[in-house]
Amino acid sequence: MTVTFYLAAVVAVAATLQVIISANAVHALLSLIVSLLAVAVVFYVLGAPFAAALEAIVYAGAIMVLFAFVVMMLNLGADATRQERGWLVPAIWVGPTVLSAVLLGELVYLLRTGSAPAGGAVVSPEPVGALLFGPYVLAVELASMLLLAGLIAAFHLGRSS
Amino acid sequence: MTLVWLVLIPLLGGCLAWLAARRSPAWARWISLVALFAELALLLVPVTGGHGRWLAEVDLPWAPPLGIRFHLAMDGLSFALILLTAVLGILSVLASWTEITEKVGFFHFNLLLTLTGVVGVFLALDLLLFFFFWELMLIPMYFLIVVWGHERRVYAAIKFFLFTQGGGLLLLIAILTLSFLYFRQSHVVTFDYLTLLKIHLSPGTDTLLMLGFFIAFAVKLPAVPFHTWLPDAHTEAPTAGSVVLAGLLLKTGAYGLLRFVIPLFPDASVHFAPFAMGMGVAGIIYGATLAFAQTDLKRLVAYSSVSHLGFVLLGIYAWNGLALQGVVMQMLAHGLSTGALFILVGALQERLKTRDMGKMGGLWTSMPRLAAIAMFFAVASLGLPGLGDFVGEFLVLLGTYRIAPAFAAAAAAGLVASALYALLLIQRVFHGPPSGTGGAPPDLAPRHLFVMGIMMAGLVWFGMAPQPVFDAVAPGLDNITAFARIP
Amino acid sequence: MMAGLANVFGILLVLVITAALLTWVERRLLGLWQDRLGPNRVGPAGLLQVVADMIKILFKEDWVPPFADRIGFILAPAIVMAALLLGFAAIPVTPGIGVWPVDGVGLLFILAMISLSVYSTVLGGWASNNKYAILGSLRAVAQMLSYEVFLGLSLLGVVLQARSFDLRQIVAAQAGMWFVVPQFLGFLVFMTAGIAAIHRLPFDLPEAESELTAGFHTEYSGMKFGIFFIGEYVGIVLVSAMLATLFFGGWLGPVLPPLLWFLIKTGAFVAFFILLRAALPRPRYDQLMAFGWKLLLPLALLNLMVTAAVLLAF
Amino acid sequence: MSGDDILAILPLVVLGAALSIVVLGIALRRDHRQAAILAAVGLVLTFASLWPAALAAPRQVTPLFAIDGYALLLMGLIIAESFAVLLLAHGYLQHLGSSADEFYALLLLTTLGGLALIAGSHFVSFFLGLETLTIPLLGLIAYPSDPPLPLEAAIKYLILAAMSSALLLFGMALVYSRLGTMEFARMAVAQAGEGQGRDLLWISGVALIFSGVAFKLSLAPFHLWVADVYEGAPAPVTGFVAVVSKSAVFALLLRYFLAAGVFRDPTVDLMVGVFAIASMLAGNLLALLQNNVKRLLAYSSVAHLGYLLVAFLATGAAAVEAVLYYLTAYGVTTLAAFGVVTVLSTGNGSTEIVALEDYRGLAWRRPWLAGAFILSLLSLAGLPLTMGFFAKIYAAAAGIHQGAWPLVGALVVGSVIGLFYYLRVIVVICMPGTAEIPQRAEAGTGSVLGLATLAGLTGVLVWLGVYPAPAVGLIRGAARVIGLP
Repeated sequence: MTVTFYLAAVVAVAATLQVIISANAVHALLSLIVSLLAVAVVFYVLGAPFAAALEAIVYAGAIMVLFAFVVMMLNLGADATRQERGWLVPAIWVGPTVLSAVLLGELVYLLRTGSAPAGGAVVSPEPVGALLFGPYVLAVELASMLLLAGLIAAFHLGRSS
Repeated sequence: MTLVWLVLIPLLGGCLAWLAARRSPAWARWISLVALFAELALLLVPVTGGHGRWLAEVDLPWAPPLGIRFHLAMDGLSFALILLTAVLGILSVLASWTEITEKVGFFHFNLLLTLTGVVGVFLALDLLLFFFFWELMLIPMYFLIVVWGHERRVYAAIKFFLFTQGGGLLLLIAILTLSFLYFRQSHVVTFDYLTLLKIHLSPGTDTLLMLGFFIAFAVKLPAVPFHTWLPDAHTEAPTAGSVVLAGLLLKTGAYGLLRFVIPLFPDASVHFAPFAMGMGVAGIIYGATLAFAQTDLKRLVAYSSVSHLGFVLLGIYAWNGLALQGVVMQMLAHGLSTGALFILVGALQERLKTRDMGKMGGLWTSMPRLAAIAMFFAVASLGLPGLGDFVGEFLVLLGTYRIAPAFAAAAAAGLVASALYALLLIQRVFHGPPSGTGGAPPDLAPRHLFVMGIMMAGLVWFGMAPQPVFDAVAPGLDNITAFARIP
Repeated sequence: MMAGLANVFGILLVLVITAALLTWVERRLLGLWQDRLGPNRVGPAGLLQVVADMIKILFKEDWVPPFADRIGFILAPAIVMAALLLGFAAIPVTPGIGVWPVDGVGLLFILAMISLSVYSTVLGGWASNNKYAILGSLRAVAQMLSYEVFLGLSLLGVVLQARSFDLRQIVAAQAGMWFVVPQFLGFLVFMTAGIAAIHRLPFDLPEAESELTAGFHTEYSGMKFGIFFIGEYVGIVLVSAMLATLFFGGWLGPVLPPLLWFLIKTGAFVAFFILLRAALPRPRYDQLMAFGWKLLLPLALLNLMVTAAVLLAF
Repeated sequence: MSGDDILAILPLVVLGAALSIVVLGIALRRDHRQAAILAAVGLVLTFASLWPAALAAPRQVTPLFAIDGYALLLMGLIIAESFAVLLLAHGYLQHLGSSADEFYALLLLTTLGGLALIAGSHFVSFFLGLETLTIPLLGLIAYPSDPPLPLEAAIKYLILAAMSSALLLFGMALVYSRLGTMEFARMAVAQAGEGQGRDLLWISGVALIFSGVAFKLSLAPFHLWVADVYEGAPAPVTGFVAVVSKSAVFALLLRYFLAAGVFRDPTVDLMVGVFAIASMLAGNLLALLQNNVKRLLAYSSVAHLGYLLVAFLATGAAAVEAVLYYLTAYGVTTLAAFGVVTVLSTGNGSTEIVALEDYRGLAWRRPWLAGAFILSLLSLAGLPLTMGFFAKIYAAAAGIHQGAWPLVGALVVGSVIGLFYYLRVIVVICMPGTAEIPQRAEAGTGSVLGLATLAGLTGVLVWLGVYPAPAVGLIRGAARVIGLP
């Protein structure tokens, strides 16, 4: 299982990297989907199959499709790709990359000294649901308000433009 | 409650004047005049309600959780200075009777609000309350300069504000630190002056805090390295503004030194005295020299203030009975004489539309009354015996001589320089051939003559029979020296 | 290990062959219902028609249009095949046959795979760089996203009753009564949504020949087209298998062996889908969306609410 | 959830219900006035529900929310502030043309997010509250979408909000991985021992959380968005962004630091101190360069949050008191300032009166408005007769109490620089107006409601500036019942 975990983790990181450096929007999006799926695998390996399935259904299966939809509607051509490629000059990415690398190194170092991620007990959907609608029911309600907010804001902005 | 009324009368008068000005500007003038006379009357009725050292005292909770109290008290020193405030207030209202024609209501509101702040400063015994009033003076003064000032008013006003406010923030930090240190010693949150006097400070902290207070007051005074705002502010302010600035605001700095710096930090002050006295002497000589070099009349008077206030600083840090009496007298007399000079300059400017001495000359013939009065105040300012300034400066010199003869000698040299610039002023403006400024400007109006008469009478009184003043102030000074625990 | 591998390859083999054969079955059945013959020349009863088609498709030139986005164009058919075949992994054919229970969330896994399969349509249409194709893709996205909502929602009644996402447990829970009885509403919604999710006729708007000249796969030919084609049948089989498992007791049944029961039930649904194709006209696009959001979604929610209320009450 | 639990979270419930009613009302009939009235009534009822909630306080409602005096007081504050924004916005929106009723729904939603943040005692409520605060704000910022400026502002805000959320989540993940809990109180327990759980991982987590929050609070160096967003958003919304959103976020930050025991760590203190100094200096220096009133106020808000951090660092009850007073003063003052901009811009179509030149001679054309503006500027500068005076005293006192002299020094320097640009505005207001410019500023007539609100705000500004005892008493009471470990 540990091997799967690291494999998926590496895939996730590599795919995310691809998202950033890919100049073609749709290719970046595809990489993002791969990354999300890899994260789903990570969840699964860590004993959270429910979260893994939701990750695949909601993020990879629904939200990213919408992204794809929008990107396709915009129909960015070769011009956009060239433009994007122009943005990826070293001056832009060196700083953040170094910062991220530092953070990564720090994390790796600390995780080596600390406890390694281990697959805990498998969490089935039922306790998740019980928690969500037990102690965290207010969080669910709040999240519903959050969605309502997004809805109203999107409605207003979408209609008036 | 008299004390509360002392603060409230100018405040309410100001608001009323502002509101009434909608009807007619004259209302605003009369209301402020009445308010200030009421203030004066209130001072002159025998004050009661005090006990111990204070002539009157009032102590109300203000922001109890913060330990801030509305604590006002008046002793002889405050009394004398508030009296000066009321008188100069009346005079500046009269002086701006015709000068200010625009936004009259707002002008009087600001003028009276400044006076409120000044009175509050002279009365407050809670350090934060003091700070409150200290800051309160600034804003309306700033407006006075910025709205009714002369050509470079914005620059001058902002400079004035930044300097004094910078000092003010140091003061605030020092006050808060002092209170905090007291809290650590006694677990009582308070800003009360009388309580904080009992604090024990280690020598280093002592000096730092003292410097915080000192700089704030020295900026206001102004002592020499911090004085650069003063010539600009005085020059650009309208007449009433200059009068209030020179006559009153500068005194708040001296008052702060007397009331707070030395009593609160006696040990540090003793160590610091030579430096402060050095600054005082530097101010005397420097101010006189620069005054001598000015061509702008108002700047000349402004620099002469720097010079005169140098005596005050010198006297305060000489810290003996003689010098302190001199300091108080100097403050009162300077308030009158410099105030009068500013009013005269204002009158000249109103008539000639210029303050440049190069464009004046020979005015004695066209304005004999104005010239004569100017002559009087010029010689008062140079310290002619028989007038108030002389008494003040002489006492300061005597007092200083006991402590530091070298400083006294240097200061005396400054005194000579003051004769130079005062006479130069007279010579350039009023003597010599008339410069063709076109037409004969009218001489002083009766209203002005009345104002000048009061001031001249005051100066002569201070000069000839100063003893009542000393008697009135003495308990207050004893008060302070007692607090200060300096042998 | 060996049993596991046998399971995997067995199911894969059967599935792919079935899917291929279904092309023949469909054409024959359509012929039957439309009162004509259908393919009947190649081999006995036209059975070898499948082989002939395959030979033709395999030997066609593997062609990527020069204006297409190469990566996306190639990836698209692979995705649909992979996703749907993977989805089948979670289907329990019989107690002994079946690849992977996915730690008790098999149902979600299948749903995830179905929802991932949309990428093939989207990507294929976009990568073709053709206006019909991209229109097909847009339709596909809107349609599948909409219908996926009730696809999942309609099953929650079943999940509530079985108290599990595990398909084996769901089947086991139907020992007393098939869920189609208490969950009839859910069944209807799921079936409709299932057809739409694999854009099978009459909900095949992403690839409507008459309007979009084959929609998202306009530019495809050869084996890539073949994979799309077979993928659709795999989808049919998958949805049919789900219907059988979730609502009709899966392998449960008297007398006959479980495998046979499963095949019979699944086969019946496959035939039913083909009948639908023959019987129903294609709706207009806005009708499709309105039908989904305004009818199916409320129905699914109602079903869920009633089920939950009943379960809470008793 | 017992009855008492429901009682304690009554403000959240009432606001949620009011929100639903507003949305339903909009669904039934699209009417500006109706939506405004419903929303206003909702806010008033929510405010009223604080008293029943106080009966049940202090109380931990599920692990997510802690309802105590601190929360209730701040809730009252931001509900009142939202109410003021609503009143100010009403007149402003009437002249905007496009449909205005969704505005109120978004306003209530943001407020709800704020309430949730204030009471939050768990990473989940932290994050959800923050998002519920942010998302509707996007809609509000871009509300008048015909000129491009609001939209641009909203997009900038969106991107940076997303960025800050990412930082926040990552930080939370790190802290969680170290401490194994997301409840503030349990974190404190997990770290009870000396230096327990305070390794590099934990510090990185806290630093990331703080950075994420610093984006929202526009602390330097995360202040880059602030001027553009302030400039682009409609004036009442700018007031809202400046006041309600920042107050709520700050409230939560303080609760997190106190309840989870984040204070008492030298590294964290150092980090916060550096942020404070950077904000005070950067904000004030950048404000010096502005010729647009909104941008100027934006940078001044950066500086003010720096001052707030000084108060924040006081730790313990002193910090709570200082922060609460400062937030109150800052809120009233800033709303008054933006209120003036709103009133001036009301009825002006979509162009707002924000250029400094437009304010030339305002004191003589619109003396009362100018008075309110001058008072609010003086309050921002911390001068007496205004609330800002005591706020600055609080901040300075807090700095002195902990002996953080660099902070106090930066506070003094910052204040002096600050004075300079506040005075610049005041000077312009007091200058005699030239002939051609006034025309534009004259157009803004303001609505009756807007003017009344402004008058009320200014009244509070002066009242509590002259006699702060009531506010201080209330705050002290609230600080005492915060119920911290």
